[in-house]
Amino acid sequence: MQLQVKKENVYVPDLARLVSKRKMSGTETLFEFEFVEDRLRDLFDYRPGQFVQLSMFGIGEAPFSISSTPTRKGFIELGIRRTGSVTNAIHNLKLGDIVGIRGPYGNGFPLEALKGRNLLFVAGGIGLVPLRSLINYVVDRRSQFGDVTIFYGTRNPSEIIFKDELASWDALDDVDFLMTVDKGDKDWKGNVGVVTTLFNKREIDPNTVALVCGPPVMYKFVVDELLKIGIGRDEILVSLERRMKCGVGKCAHCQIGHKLTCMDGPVFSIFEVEQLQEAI
Amino acid sequence: MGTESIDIKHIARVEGHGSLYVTTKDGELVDVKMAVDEGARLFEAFLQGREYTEVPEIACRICAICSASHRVVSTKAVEKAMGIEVDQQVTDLRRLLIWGEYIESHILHALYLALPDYVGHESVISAAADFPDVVKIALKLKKLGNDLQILTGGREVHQVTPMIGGFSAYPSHQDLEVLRERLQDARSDLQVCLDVWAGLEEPQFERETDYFALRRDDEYALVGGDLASLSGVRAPVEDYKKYIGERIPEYSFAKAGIRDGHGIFVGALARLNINRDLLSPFAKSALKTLGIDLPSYNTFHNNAAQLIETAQVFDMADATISSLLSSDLEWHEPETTPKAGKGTAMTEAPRGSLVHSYEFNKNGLLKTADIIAPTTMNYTNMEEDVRALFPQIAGGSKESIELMLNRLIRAYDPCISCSCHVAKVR
Amino acid sequence: MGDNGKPSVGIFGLTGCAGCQLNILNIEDHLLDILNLVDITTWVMAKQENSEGPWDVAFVEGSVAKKSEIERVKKIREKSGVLVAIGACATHGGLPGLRNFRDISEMTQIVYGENNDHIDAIPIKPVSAYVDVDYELPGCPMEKTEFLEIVKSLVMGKRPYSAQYSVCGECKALENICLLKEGKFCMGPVTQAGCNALCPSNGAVCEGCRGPAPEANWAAEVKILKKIGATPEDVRRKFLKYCPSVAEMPEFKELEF
Amino acid sequence: MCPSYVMNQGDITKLIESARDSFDIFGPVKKRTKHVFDKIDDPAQIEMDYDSTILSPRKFFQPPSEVMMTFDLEEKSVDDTLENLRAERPRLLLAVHSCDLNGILLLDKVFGGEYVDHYYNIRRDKTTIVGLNCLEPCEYGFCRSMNTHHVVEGYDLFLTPIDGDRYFVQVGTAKGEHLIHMAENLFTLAETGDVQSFKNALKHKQEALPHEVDLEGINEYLDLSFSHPVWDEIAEDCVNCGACAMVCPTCYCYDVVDELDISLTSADRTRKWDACLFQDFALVAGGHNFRETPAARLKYRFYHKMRGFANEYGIIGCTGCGRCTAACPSDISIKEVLKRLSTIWEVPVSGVK
Ligand SMILES: Cc1cc2nc3c(=O)[nH]c(=O)nc-3n(C[C@H](O)[C@H](O)[C@H](O)COP(=O)(O)OP(=O)(O)OC[C@H]3O[C@@H](n4cnc5c(N)ncnc54)[C@H](O)[C@@H]3O)c2cc1C
Ligand code: SF4
Ligand code: SF4
Ligand code: SF4
Repeated sequence: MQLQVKKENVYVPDLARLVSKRKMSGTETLFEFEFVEDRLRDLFDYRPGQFVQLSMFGIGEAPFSISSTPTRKGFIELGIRRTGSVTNAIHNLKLGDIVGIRGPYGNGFPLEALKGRNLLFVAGGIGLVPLRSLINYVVDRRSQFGDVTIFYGTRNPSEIIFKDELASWDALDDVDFLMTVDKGDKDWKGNVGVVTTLFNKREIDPNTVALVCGPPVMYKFVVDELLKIGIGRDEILVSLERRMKCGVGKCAHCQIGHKLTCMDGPVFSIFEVEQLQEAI
Repeated sequence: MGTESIDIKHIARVEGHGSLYVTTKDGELVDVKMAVDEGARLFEAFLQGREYTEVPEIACRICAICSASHRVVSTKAVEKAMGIEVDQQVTDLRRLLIWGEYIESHILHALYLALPDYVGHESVISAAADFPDVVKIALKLKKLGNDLQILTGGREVHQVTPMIGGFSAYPSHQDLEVLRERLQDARSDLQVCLDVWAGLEEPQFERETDYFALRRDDEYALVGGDLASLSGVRAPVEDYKKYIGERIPEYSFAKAGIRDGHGIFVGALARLNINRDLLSPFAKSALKTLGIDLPSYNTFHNNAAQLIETAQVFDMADATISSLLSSDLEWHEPETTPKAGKGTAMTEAPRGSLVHSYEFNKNGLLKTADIIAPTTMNYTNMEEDVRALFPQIAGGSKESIELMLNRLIRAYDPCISCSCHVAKVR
Repeated sequence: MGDNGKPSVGIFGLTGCAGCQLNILNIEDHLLDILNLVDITTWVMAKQENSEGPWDVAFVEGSVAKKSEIERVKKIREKSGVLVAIGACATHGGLPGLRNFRDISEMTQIVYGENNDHIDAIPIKPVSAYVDVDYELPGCPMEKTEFLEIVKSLVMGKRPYSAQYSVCGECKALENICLLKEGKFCMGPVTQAGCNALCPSNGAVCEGCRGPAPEANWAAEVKILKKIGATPEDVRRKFLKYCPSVAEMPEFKELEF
Repeated sequence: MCPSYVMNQGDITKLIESARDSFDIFGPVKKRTKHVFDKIDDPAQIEMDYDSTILSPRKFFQPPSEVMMTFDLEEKSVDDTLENLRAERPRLLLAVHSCDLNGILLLDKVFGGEYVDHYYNIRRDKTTIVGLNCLEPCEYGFCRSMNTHHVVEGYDLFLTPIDGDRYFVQVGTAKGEHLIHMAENLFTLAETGDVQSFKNALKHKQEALPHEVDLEGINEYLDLSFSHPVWDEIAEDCVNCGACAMVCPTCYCYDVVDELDISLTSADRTRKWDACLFQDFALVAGGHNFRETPAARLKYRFYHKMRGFANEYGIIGCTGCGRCTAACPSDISIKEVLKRLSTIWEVPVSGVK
């Protein structure tokens, strides 16, 4: 499937405009962009799990997972954490400001293979950003999938993002949503404990595809739980993060062993990840 | 009235940190102290024990403004100590490096640091708004000087290519041609600067003193030659100590040059006075443009002298490039072996005479170093000039006195970072 | 901010040769552009009227070589938003730091004779030994390009680019013949890149003026130098020539020569 | 099939003269004690009999630093530099050895594929390559071990020295044929005797080039020695300087930086050679470094060359040109490392993690 909007120079970004900005936490904001060219708004199609390269002209370019779902067209949402030059500049954008976007890149989640399957989402912290795309996709096309369970954990209540949306997922009858924080505060009434503690609260069918995204430290523990349940290594999917300069398999920064995160990933099965020494 | 002091802490628009303390009583001058506030770096001491090959590299860090002069004169002193000869190509390249330094340094000093005073600005930065054209020309000329230094020395400050016995890399014929053309083109730019300067009014202040510079019979001496004075001294540079003494003012980190109890003057004006019969065509015409009669005893003429010398150097650079273009410029590795010995070399840095004198042991390790920089030599003379000028300006406001004193010191193009590691007291 | 909304800048010299300040003046092509971006309110070397601060950005040249400079650099730090140390003296102590390895009073005597009580010389240290430094532009002198990069970046709120590797990386990209392979004692392998391998490109060995590269493998460099004939003393001198501060680093103390 | 030709070795300078109006010409020239590929202004500069060059021909297709596009920060517009590249004069690259031709073929794969890199490909298309067969081994190379002493494509013309004074000229592409037409009088059709001489030359080559490393089982022994202490041992000598990556014909990774113009109204997006040996190569925001130790990075370079390429493109990513060995300040030799790894069979290996 060739989703890339065809153009001659793959490195040249298309212009996009910031249309809304929603602060999600102290360091994370959800940005909504639309392409300046009408044509692109319709043409730009993507798969959950893919990412774009966003240019802040004169500052730099960085990869971000698309957080919106292709089932809702016309705009792209990116949830971005303020960490360095590019992300700082993005946070300083005003509505209407112009950025560059190219993509989408990467394999994304294997939608065909997921159809009809039970899905377990496990998100840690900002890892929810890329998973949200697939979650909303599934919510919008709920009938195409089996059981849907979502585990979400953050370090503390102040780091919870997409609060409204979490509530809306929670409200759905056909989605089982659970969340936890490592450490609560005085107002926190929900679960306390790392995200793996949620596994004690639900019986997960071994015939499930698990979709995991979170900080590097989280993977190992979550994967152990999933393996215990009996989910196959090839049915545990993670999204990896690497330094990336081109997004299209040339600059070699995201190479892990013999795979390129940008081309062969960022979504990999745990089987592949374990084959790739030094992957996580 | 009563005792009053005029303290010019941090003399501005000079290189390095210097202060001037003037004490007056009832409008009369009582005391003048120029202090160098620069941290003592002790070059002559830590040079001891270093290898001869790295001595020039270390010694040129004494001062960035004259790094090329330090580098070349230090190299020559080492070569003299070890009896190392170099070929014409190497000599020419060194000369060209120095010419680059002259253009850069003289333009910097005359047009960036001194000129603002003449046009009522506090700096070239503020002057740039009112005189954008002159400032742009000055930038262009300065860059030309720097590019000459880069071409021959690898970098405009603290060159990297000069080595004992030669260079680690040579420029190409093509690069030299390009620079020669740029030098040609820049003549008109320099003429603009000369014309601008001719329209300025220099303060009238005359005080005859002992002018010292190099002198050679075949050319306007900037490198090579004997030590000479306007009063008729002529001696081999090895005898420098006979003529240039030093004292250590207890209020300063720097030593001060002295001869028979009074100051000496080195620098562009001294050179011009001493070598006035050897001016090149462009320098002669520059002299005419500026309308200065030589010898001149007006310290403020030192800046004009710098511009005249820039014209001189334009002609000399042209000749040196011709000489280089007629050689093969085939690079060869300079190979030298250390030897015990003593070597003294003297050159004219843009701001005045500069001496490096070394002694090495048989392994080529430095035993002793004696380095006298121009600002050191001028030090006593500056204080004497302040005394002499004071009565002339005493009637003015404190601000105007301060400004004039600043201008006087600046006229010397002092390099205060240079002066703080001067020779041994004898 | 300065009066005109531009960031205010102070340029200061401690003990040094003024080469880094001169190198700012040497940016002839862009000097006027720099003045468009920032407001230089203090610069004794180039201006008669100098403000007492505060400054958005302070550039400090030179090492701390006498007692009074400790106070001075602290004052500058207090009054500055961002402090940038420029040049080897400010970042690593610089070449005059060679004196740290000898007896100061003996050296003072050598230079100034008996009459030297007023000479206030302390062991030379980089600016960071006394105050927090936000950015360092190493090199003897600092690179003009790096100065421009930091000015632009600070005005734009961007992290200035700095190469995280050694001079060899640049040297090889420039297709130079490796001087170590010619038996010359080059410090390129362990020296912070950013000078565009200036010295090796000019046929001269890297003297290490930009200080250690990130994670520099010193032990390997020692081995290389000794293999081509350097004595332990040669190696020690090479390592410390421009960077006396290196002597204080634990990795250096553990190094076998 | 296009016929083969012969030409006099001395006529290479005439070929340069004839091609001059149509091309910018590059070839091996002397740089102090070594050779480099450089622009040939005077035909006499070319040195056909060279050992190897410091940098590989990669520099012609992916220069050490290049502006990819320029942003106008006020207008918010983007202008790429492909047009400028297209407008450049065609290039003629002379005397490229077999190992390097194989290197170029590998780069072709990297910069082609699903997303075509036009910067590389425009340059590549505009370059005519005249290959040169090596009949004698070079100082550091081990092409025969890597099977890169042969080329079947990648050249436009390919010269093999025969009979001491002539070249046997194979034509690889129509571009090569054009070049022949451009200097027709220098080439004559190869005759039976010439073909025999050509065969003799190849036979001589077979005998002269040593086969030093056994690649049999390389994938397995690399997989099995991933956690072997040998890597830490080699890393002790490695200064992580990246010289090996800079000179390598098949290293291609790059960094991208935006460089602001001093007026802050426009910026260039520039890419420059990077190296996986550098500390921040795999560093991401927040300070996590996926290859934190120098040893991990050194090892990665080997694995990417040997294993990564093989998986992705079906061939090993090392051409055995020996440049990395020539460039390494610590004299780390890739050939020796490979030899060493191949003997690790004999000592206990640690399994895949
Ligand atoms: C496939 C993918 C998806 C991502 N999705 C998101 C997301 O949805 N939200 C989010 O906040 N962040 C995401 N990241 C991380 C994000 O790219 C980095 O936070 C960002 O590059 C930091 O850039 P900076 O200039 O602000 O930081 P700096 O530290 O100043 O980075 C400088 C340069 O380093 C590189 N770099 C640094 N960190 C990373 C990194 N983690 N990954 C890749 N390159 C890096 C970039 O090329 C960047 O230009 C994703 C990364 C990848 C690879
Ligand atoms: S010459 Fe020096 S800097 Fe250049 S590659 Fe060799 S060791 Fe490195
Ligand atoms: S090559 Fe070395 S000595 Fe020369 S400027 Fe660079 S870091 Fe300094
Ligand atoms: S790894 Fe070394 S031998 Fe192999 S192609 Fe690269 S430079 Fe040549």
